[in-house]
Amino acid sequence: MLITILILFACFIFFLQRAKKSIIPVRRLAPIDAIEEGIGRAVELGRPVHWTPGYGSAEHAGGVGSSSGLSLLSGMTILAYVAKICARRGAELIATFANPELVPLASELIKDAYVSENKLDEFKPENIQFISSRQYAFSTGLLGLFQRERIATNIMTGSFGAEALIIAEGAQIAGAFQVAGSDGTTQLPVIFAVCDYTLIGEEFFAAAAYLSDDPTPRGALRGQDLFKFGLIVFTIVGTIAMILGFNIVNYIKM
Amino acid sequence: MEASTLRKLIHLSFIVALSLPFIFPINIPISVNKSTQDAYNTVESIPEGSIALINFDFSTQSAPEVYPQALAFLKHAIRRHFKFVITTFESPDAVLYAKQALASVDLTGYKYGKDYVHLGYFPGKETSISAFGRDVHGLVKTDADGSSIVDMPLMQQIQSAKDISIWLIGSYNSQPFITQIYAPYNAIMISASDGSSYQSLYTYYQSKQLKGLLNGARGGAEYEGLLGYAGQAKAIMNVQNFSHVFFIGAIVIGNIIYFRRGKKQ
Amino acid sequence: MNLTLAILLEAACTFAIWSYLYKENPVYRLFEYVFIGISVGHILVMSISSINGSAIVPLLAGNVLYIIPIILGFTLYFYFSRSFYYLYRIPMALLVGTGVGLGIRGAAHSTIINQTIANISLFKLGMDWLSLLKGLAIVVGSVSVLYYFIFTYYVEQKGVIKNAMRLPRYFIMLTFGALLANVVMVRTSYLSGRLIFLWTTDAIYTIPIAIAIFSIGILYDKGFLHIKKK
Amino acid sequence: MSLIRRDLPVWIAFLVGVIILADYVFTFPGLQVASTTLTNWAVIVTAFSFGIGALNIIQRQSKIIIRRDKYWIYSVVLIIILFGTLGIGLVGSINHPYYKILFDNVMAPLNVTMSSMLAFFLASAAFRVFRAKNFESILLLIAAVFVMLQNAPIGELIWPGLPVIGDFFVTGFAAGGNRGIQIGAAIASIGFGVRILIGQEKRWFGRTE
Repeated sequence: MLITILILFACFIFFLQRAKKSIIPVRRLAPIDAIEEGIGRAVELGRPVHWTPGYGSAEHAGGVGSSSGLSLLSGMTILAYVAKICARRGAELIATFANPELVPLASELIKDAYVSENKLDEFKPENIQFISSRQYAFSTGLLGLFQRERIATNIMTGSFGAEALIIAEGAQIAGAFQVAGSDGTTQLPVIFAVCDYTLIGEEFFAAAAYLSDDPTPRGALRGQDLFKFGLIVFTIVGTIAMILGFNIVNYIKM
Repeated sequence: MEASTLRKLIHLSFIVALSLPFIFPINIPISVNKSTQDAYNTVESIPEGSIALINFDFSTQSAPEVYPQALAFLKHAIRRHFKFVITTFESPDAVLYAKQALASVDLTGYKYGKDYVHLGYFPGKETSISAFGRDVHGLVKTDADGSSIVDMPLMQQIQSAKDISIWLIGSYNSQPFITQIYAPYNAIMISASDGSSYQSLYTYYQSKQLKGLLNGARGGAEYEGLLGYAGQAKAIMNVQNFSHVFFIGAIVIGNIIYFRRGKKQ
Repeated sequence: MNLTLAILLEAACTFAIWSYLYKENPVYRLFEYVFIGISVGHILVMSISSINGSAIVPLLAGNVLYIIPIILGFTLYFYFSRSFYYLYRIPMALLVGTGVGLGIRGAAHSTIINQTIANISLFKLGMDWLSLLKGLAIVVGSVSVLYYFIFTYYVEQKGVIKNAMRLPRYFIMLTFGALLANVVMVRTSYLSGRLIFLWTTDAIYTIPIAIAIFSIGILYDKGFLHIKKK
Repeated sequence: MSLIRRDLPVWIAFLVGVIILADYVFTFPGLQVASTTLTNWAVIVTAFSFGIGALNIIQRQSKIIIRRDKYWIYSVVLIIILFGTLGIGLVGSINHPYYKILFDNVMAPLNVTMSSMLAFFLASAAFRVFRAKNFESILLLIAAVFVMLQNAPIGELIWPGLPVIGDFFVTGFAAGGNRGIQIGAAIASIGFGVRILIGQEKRWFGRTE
């Protein structure tokens, strides 16, 4: 247990240091490139872009301070990117929330993006909307909003529950282009089925490093990859050993 | 056809298709799963007149799936002439359902306080389950309607988890009961589940921590069948049949349309 | 509450939401705003009572430590201040720290370690061929999907590597197909709850009324019922 | 100034995160108390944050009402209902009969109906998605059809072997793919979490200054 975490940490720290010296190449992530395409589409149509981090179990003492926190925060890093592109290309961005503690963060992030593009006058604080923390009230609100605002692009990155299908299909009905990302395997199939581009599982977290201007986060990716190689080798060796009758699980469980 | 018209047509035919089983009831036989049969046999093996605990725990959303299972447990307990207490630990919504269930069953020969008690909801989830197991009267002072339980003859017999012969967990997630009640007291426990919790609970059934397990609405329908009546779970299974046939049909038609369009282009 | 009235109200809620399937309309909009209004009001009531129960009551009982989360909670509202906005980062930091801690805990234990051990414990000497096949499907699936998520090696995908990247995608497709089909069952049971309410209680009498109202609405929408104003 | 603005939050997040992690790795009673206290505090602070959400709604809707935007009348309804619910809930209690009507007879049915919309949306999505466009979507389709035939009792009636095949898809292929995705996501989320803790990922700060 402890050993696993230590190995993982060692991988990270080692490669974070390495990454400062040399730039590590990263595989292209098509969904991230699609975000810019989607925003461009919204500009052409003159209709807004919608972004949401999902409901993040807001009802049940969830949110940032719970175990869904990591996915919500990772979704926020994608919001920072979306806001930057929207500000640059002049698209209207609507962000909706079920977790109220994200509202201040998001408005700061979005405002910052507009400031850095020197377009503060185009920033609309009323487009940062807390809808409701109740899962289905949140989705009801979004369904209405999609039709009324006639959104052109829907980007959903964060922690989703059953409402993912309502949001995604609702946006589909409104005729939106969709990019989504999440780590929960319960909702991924649904998102994948409905959306045009999906960041699956690990890609969703990798996007945060991918989008960063700073090269060091890529070191973390390299560290993760090394750990995964180790895990793959361990699984294959373990499987063969178990089939041959060496019960190595007993040794690990100690 | 335009995409939005097609979608509206799908939605309309979907609701019509799913309403059919209510208009023309069709009974498709369901084979009984081993885990359901085990649950039934476990209840049958407990001597008549023993004390049972029936836990009602589900939100309004999961109610269509879990409520029929909890109701079937209640009916079985009455058939076996168990004395029983009803509890709720997770979701306060379930208290109303428990009242509804008590109102719908035949309680002749049962006297409130002596043969059955509805304790209602206690906040605190897993911690209160553990506290309930250690000392019932330390946690619970009143029943669901607020009357004191001290003078109730049945409650005088129940001091801790050891006094309960069988636990019928009508909840979508009985895992806290397994850690807090099964492990320390080695209690006899059977459980309901919903479609998403069945897989994870099945491991507990395999390791015999749960003596029986119902698989969502299907398990409920099987249990209803064993008890000899067709209730809500059966109705849901009929709807399920129609819905799955509809989905497969929609997939087939979708593909036909796709290929015909493909040929034209 | 009167039973008939309750059933009428419940049926109205049901049909109002379903009307969205045709189009976003004033009735849906009304219920949408009502739903949001009640839910937010309810959340406020619940959070005030939870703050009262889990912080103020222990504080008044003499547990002085509980003053800290209360102060931190109020600090959140500095976000509205122009010059001291950054103070809200302090309670936020508490939330972020807890979230990260809990998240890493969950990920490390219940996922990485348990799942890997579960993978190899599928096998034992002299198992039957069906479970061997199933076990191999699981192991090959999880290993190849893990391999798919390698980002910083083999950045250029050509030849053998490009072909090797297909296998994990096939597994992801099989997974998603199976999981989607499982979702059908759960979602249908939500809907069947509604249908049982409509068809087996007194709400059955509202069905023709609802159909009539829907038809009028659709006719109106298509422009058949417009009275010419001139 | 930058101490409070930038460094203090990072240090707090680091300390809190490390305490909660350490409690998990080492069994030490003091740590356990500290970590439980911190998680409880997080719940309390989260409860405070709902006020921010409500203020956000009230601010936005009152702007709409003042400007007489399109649909402003609905905003009036929302504000009245919100304050009505809040008022009854605080002045009376959540057991007040009016509160019960709002909750049991309006909100609960709306909630359940909204969840039933999932079935409709799934139907129209299935119609679009499950098309045999290429080899990958054929796999998606095959897996889905077999699992559906396993889940519905009617599948068993057609051929008793169908559930066995369906089960192989769920507990074999899908379990494997699912595990791969989960392990991958877990590793990456730890990486992301560590970067937050050591202060390398600061986008959760909001503003950059």
